[in-house]
Amino acid sequence: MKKSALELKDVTKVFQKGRETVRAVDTVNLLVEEGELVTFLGPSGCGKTTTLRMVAGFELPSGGQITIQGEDMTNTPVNKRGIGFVFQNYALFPHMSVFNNVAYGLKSRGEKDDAIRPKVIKALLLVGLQNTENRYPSQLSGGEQQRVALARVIVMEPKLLLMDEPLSNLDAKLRLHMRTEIRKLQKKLGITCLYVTHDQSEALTMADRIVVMNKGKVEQIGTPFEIYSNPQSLFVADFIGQANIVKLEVTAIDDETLTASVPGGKTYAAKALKPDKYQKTEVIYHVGNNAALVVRPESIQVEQQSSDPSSFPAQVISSIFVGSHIEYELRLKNNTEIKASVPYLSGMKIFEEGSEVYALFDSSNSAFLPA
Amino acid sequence: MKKSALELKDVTKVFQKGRETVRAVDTVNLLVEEGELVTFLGPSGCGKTTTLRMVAGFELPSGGQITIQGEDMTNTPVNKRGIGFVFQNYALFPHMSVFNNVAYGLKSRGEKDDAIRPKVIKALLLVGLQNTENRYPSQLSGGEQQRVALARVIVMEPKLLLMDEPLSNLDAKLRLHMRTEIRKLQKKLGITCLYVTHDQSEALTMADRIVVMNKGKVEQIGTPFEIYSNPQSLFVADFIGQANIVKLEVTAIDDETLTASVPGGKTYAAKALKPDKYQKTEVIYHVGNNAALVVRPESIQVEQQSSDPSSFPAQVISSIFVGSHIEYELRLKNNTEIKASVPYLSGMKIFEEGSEVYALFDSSNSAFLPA
Amino acid sequence: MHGTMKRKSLSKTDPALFFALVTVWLSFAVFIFLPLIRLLLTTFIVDGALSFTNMKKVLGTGYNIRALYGSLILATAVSLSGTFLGYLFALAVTRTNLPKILKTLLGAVTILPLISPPFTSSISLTLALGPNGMLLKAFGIGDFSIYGFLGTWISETLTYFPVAFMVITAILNTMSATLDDAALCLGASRWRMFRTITIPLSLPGIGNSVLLLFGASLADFATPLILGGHTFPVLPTEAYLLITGMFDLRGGATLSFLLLVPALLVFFLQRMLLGNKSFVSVTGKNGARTEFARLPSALTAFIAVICSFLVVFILYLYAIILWGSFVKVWSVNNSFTLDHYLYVFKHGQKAISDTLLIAILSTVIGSVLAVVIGYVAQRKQFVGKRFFEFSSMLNYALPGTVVGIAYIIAFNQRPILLTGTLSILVAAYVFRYYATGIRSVIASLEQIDPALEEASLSLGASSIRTFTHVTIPLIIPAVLAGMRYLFIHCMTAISATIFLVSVRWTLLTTRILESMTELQFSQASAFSMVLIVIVFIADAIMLYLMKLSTSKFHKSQEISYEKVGA
Amino acid sequence: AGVEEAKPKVGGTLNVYSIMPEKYATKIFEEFTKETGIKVNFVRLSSGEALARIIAEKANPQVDALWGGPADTYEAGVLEGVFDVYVPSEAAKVPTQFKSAKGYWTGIGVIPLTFMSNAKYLKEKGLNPPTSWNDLLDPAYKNSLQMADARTSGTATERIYSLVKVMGEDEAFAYQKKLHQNIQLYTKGGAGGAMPVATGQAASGVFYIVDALDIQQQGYDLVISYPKEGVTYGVEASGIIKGAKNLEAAKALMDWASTKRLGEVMVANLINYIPTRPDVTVTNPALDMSKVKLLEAEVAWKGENRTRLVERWIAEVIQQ
Ligand SMILES: Nc1ncnc2c1ncn2[C@@H]1O[C@H](COP(=O)(O)OP(=O)(O)OP(=O)(O)O)[C@@H](O)[C@H]1O
Ligand SMILES: Nc1ncnc2c1ncn2[C@@H]1O[C@H](COP(=O)(O)OP(=O)(O)OP(=O)(O)O)[C@@H](O)[C@H]1O
Ligand SMILES: [Mg+2]
Ligand SMILES: [Mg+2]
Repeated sequence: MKKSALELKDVTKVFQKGRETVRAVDTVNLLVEEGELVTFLGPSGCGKTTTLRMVAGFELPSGGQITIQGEDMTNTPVNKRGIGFVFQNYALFPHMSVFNNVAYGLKSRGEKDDAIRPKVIKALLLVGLQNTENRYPSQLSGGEQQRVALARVIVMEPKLLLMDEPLSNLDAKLRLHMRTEIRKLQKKLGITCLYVTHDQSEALTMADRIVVMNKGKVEQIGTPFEIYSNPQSLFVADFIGQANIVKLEVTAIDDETLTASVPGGKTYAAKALKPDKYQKTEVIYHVGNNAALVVRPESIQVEQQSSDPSSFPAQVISSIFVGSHIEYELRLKNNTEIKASVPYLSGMKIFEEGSEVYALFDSSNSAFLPA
Repeated sequence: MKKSALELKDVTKVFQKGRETVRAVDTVNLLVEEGELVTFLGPSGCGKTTTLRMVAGFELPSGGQITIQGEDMTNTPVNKRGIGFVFQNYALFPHMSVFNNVAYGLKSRGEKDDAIRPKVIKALLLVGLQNTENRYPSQLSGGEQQRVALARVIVMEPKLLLMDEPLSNLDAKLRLHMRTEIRKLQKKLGITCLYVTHDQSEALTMADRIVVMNKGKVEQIGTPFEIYSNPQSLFVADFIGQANIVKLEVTAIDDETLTASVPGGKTYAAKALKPDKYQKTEVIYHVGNNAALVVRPESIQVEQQSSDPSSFPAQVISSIFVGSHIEYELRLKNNTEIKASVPYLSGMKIFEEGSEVYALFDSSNSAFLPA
Repeated sequence: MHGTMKRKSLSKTDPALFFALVTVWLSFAVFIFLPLIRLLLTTFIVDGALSFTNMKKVLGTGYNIRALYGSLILATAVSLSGTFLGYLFALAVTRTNLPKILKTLLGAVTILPLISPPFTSSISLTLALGPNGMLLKAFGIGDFSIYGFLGTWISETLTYFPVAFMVITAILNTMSATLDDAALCLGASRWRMFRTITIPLSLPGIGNSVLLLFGASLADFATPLILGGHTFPVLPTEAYLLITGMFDLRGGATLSFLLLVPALLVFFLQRMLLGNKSFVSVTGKNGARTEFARLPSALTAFIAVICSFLVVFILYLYAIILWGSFVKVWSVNNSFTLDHYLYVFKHGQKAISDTLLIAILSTVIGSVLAVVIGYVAQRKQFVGKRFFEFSSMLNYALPGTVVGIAYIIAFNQRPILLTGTLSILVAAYVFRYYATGIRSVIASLEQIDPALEEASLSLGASSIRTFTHVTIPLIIPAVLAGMRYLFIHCMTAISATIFLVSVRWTLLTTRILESMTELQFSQASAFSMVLIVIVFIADAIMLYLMKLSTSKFHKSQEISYEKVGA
Repeated sequence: AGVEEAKPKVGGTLNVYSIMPEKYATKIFEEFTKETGIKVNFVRLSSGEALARIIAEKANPQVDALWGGPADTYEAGVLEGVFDVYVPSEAAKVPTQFKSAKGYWTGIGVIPLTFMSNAKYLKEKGLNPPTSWNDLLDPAYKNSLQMADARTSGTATERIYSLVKVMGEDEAFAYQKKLHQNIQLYTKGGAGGAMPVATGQAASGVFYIVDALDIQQQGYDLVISYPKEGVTYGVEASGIIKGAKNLEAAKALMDWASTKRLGEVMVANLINYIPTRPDVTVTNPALDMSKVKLLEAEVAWKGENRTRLVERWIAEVIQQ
């Protein structure tokens, strides 16, 4: 069995400012295994950075306990924790050249100059910053600075690596490249990693597990697949991959499947999810009440005519062509607006604003959640 | 005819630092019409920020000329140019509360307190930051700070708005929301807008035109559609939407179509592009030489068997399931690695590592460029 | 259309800068160059012809060469030791978790030596450490001579380390704490963090403090005069002696001009070492608000020991003065009396009110000038910038006596007839002691990201508004440090003003000097105590006003969402 | 009383640099104002500073008269052309050695040099108060004499004049070189060493009688003694600045200063100068010069030799 590298128990952080109180992090529980990469996803201001800062020891939790490698860390100084931290605002040393910024940690560790140079150069190469080692941070572009911040930490090969949006200022190509490089390195060295990102595809592709936070609380923890296909709350469903949420009246309940009436159509059946937070015995769906149907834009087909009884008649509000796809905004008969993302195949018909169409939901990729 | 809001003529910026010279911006030419939104795309460090800074007047060009609203701007002080600038690193005033940060410009303009208050609140609401007016920047999360920076400029309703990655630290949902809000506002007020982003979908959806930069030079200027479907260089093709580039030997040249031999297959024909930089009469393709076939991952189908003579036999290197799609890495017979992104339909077969497959390129979505 | 190329003129692109430059250059011309040139002419024009015989004469004597070396050694030693002590005190105040009240006390004790005119502290220093000194007796130390290099060095260090303290405190306060976090997180020990982050980032403060102390020590003639003895000559003292003792103004001026060489050297050395590095740690992209990391415990202990020792020593010296001001006859008749204070209030009233008026005027004018000059020199690009910066320091680096005489020569004739007026005193103070303000403003600005000012400009704020609403609030600690220093110096300085006080305007320090000359140690002590009290009150008021103005700036805005219909 | 009748009140104001300590000058000018109605504004400066200022202000004099200070300062000023000739009404009654031959300045007081020692110090070391210049060479005084610096202080130059008069110039410098071994500090002002001697930091020093008496009268345990070989004395002078803006008032001051009245005021206020008018009765026995060997040193001689002697002192004594 793998050792637990990090454990958060009821960790809470309250900021006090005059009369105002901000509950930035609220009873967060998390267990990270050694070598695992856990990404934090959540809206801006939901407490991701604060959580990371507490793990690093920059911030003292207002409550709860943080255990690293089985040890209570409360008394361990920051510099003895063997942690790497990529700051959201970089925190590069302005008075040091790029080289010295990256070499800083190695020097602190007492490594020899001979040993340091190749490591630094390698790290800079990894982030695509050859030939800048003599520049100062103020002479770098935003993305270059961010890469130096990354290189500075990567070169240390820390046991526990905390990264706060480390790739946010990089272009898509470079970001993709860095993603794989980070992942490779992390796997090779068995680094445990907490990774904050706003890029969902980054979270989904890189993570062993994803923590979805909202307003200081953890909404769901799970593998990318679980999170994506089995959201435990409407928030997660909505936040991750932009699901459409359609409230429908329940007409029948059957073991794991739920049937609801389609406005302007017949009925629609899909599996009914039961989030962990509900008791096993609790009844959460009721015939005659609403349930929320969650369906991803990619799981919707848009057709001119449809004989499928469970298809949703709709009107096109807008259609945008984005290269590989057509993004539709549709209005269902019950006035719910939904989005559909249809892969564009050449010669395909693009429906115009105002057209009356049918939306076909892929029932194997849609599910009900309590409304 | 619309008035030109901004014109860059041979604008160049050279940074000198000791012996080192950095050509950050190299003879850039650009004409922006009033009310147009132009996005800048390009790899990290390609000169986007520097270009914007020169337009704003923070930096003096080493060469060339910048004209705003038909006037040479050299003699106009920054504060008289009526521009708004969203800084890549926010540049919030650390000693002022959020409210005062946002109110700053209005106050400078001499507006009355009564008039300022509702405007500020409206702007904060727009960026989703109600109830933070009394906080200081250091008490905000990264994304919150970025939104303050945005609100601070939006509230001014400037004639020319320069935004340097204004949404980079926001979550996908909020970013989408902000995109539309910015676009709405910009259209409503007829604001001319230069917009730097690393998010290609942002660039493609928001922009009237896109400027693709590389190493200080402009690679291509065009509408999103032009840029995406008609890249003028391999760099653009590769950079935008991640095209696959396959070098093939030309077997026949015909007016606008080019035929090349497929390794392990037969031949493949697609239209041959002629970038603007070449003279009309110049011959750029030669039978027997290589040409570069550009094809987007979404325009590739992966099949177990194919009778299509122009299909490319390949081997699967990796396959990743990313929710709505399957991302394949394939190796062609000539060892070129390509990526294919296949929409996932439920029940679809996912090929495993090592499988021998056929890649079908959509010929209407692929084209040749000079190698 | 004109065929000529459009030339951008500063008056158009940046009218505020243009105006500021013109004003400042004009003031330099009148209050720095004019007196200096007049003095140069007096010195080197003999009978209408250029002559360097003076130069040859004063440089011909080995004693003056020794004095040059003495000056250099002393200035170097004082600038290093003073900066070192100032740094330790600044660390104590900004990086330790001492109770706030203790920090305030520390700050107050620290400015004591600055407040008293050099001779009072020198006297109590000799009473303590001089021949048969009380402290020496108490510790049974016999053969120790305070006269010479050692005494001068100790006394000047004591007098000037508060300057270092003020400049460096301002820097340490504005530094970004996230960088501490980053360093620790990269595995640096607290020592290493201190060595590689804290110290280098405070280099602008250290550099400017060294520059200031070097200049101050270079120009100080009073301390060596009392404590230097004949074994340790220094240039300003020799110059003073030449002028006032040998009535040789030319010789004295020549010696003083010699002082400009090392001053210039240090100025450019400092520029060279700090010039092209970036120390920007205050940016518009804020890390989380975080505390500065603690210092290594050994260092904290060291700081505690040194600071307590110094504080006790300073308090002891001033206790002597305090005691002296309350006894009938010092060490003869030690009965308590208020006579000396009565005397001070009876005969010193005019001096007190004159001094206060002059100090307040000078502080206001000087601070404004210092901030403008510091800002322009650090932030703006224009032709002759280095020369501009150095010019502003000229009066500071020259011995006060020389400046005083130059002022008399320059301003005793039409068209600028100022001798005997308030203005000449104010001008002398302003252009001499605003240097601290300039240097600490420059040091502070080096930490602040220019993007903040760009942001303000791009939001339509004029460069003046940017200056007052963004720049000033960000560098307020530095401005405050400069103001306090200026005020204190206006209250206490003597060297230049000895030539500028007139029958109409008299100063507290000249009264103290007079009491000393009249062998009225107790009266001098009483005057000194009154001076100290006044400075403390003024200092408190200044701090309070500053808090008031910044808190008004920071006043939170109450907002009702309902009203806007949100 | 006859004086007052002879000189009617003039009125107006007078601006003065005073080298005489402020506490003395205040009292004297108060009396002067009372008798003449002329208001006196003054600043006290050391002799060197005063002269430097007067020279620097030559083009536009800020004061009308210089008050007090050694006569050789005046002689130096005469060379710079900053003084005006004025022979006060009763100048004839002032002995010639106490006034400028050409009328640039008039003496207002005489002050001989004296030794002043700390009584406690002498007792601890078992020493007698010095009564000869050579007594000061005693190694018992090693590093414990404070004396004025010749470059700034009239007291110090006076000391050199005395020594030259006593033993001849070369001998005098040989003596001073030896004396230098015992010197703890050369002070800037003539009285600079008085306080250290009074508080026991230093053992002894050479001072003008006026300073010695002043500190002794404060109650310090000090012994004043004279060398048997003799001492010279300084003449405190007064003079009018060339270009004085209140010439009449300045003349009135000079006139008043040459009368007996000034001497009486000084005696009455314990201002320890020996008045230049021989007809003033001195009450303080310490100012009774009958047992002291006073050596004559003409002011003109002093003026001519001052710079040379000081430079020699710097070269041979200080820099040895
Ligand atoms: N002051 C400077 N001195 C030297 N080089 C500089 C300076 N400022 C920027 N550069 C260089 O100029 C180039 C362009 O920088 P710029 O900031 O414009 O890039 P960018 O396109 O905004 O990149 P990013 O997307 O990473 O923000 C970079 O290579 C950068 O290193
Ligand atoms: N010092 C502070 N005082 C008061 N509130 C604070 C402070 N620091 C952070 N906050 C608040 O705590 C909440 C969480 O902040 P945090 O920085 O952890 O967010 P985040 O998830 O990292 O957001 P982002 O994605 O925007 O960076 C935010 O609402 C923020 O405003
Ligand atoms: Mg964050
Ligand atoms: Mg940039």
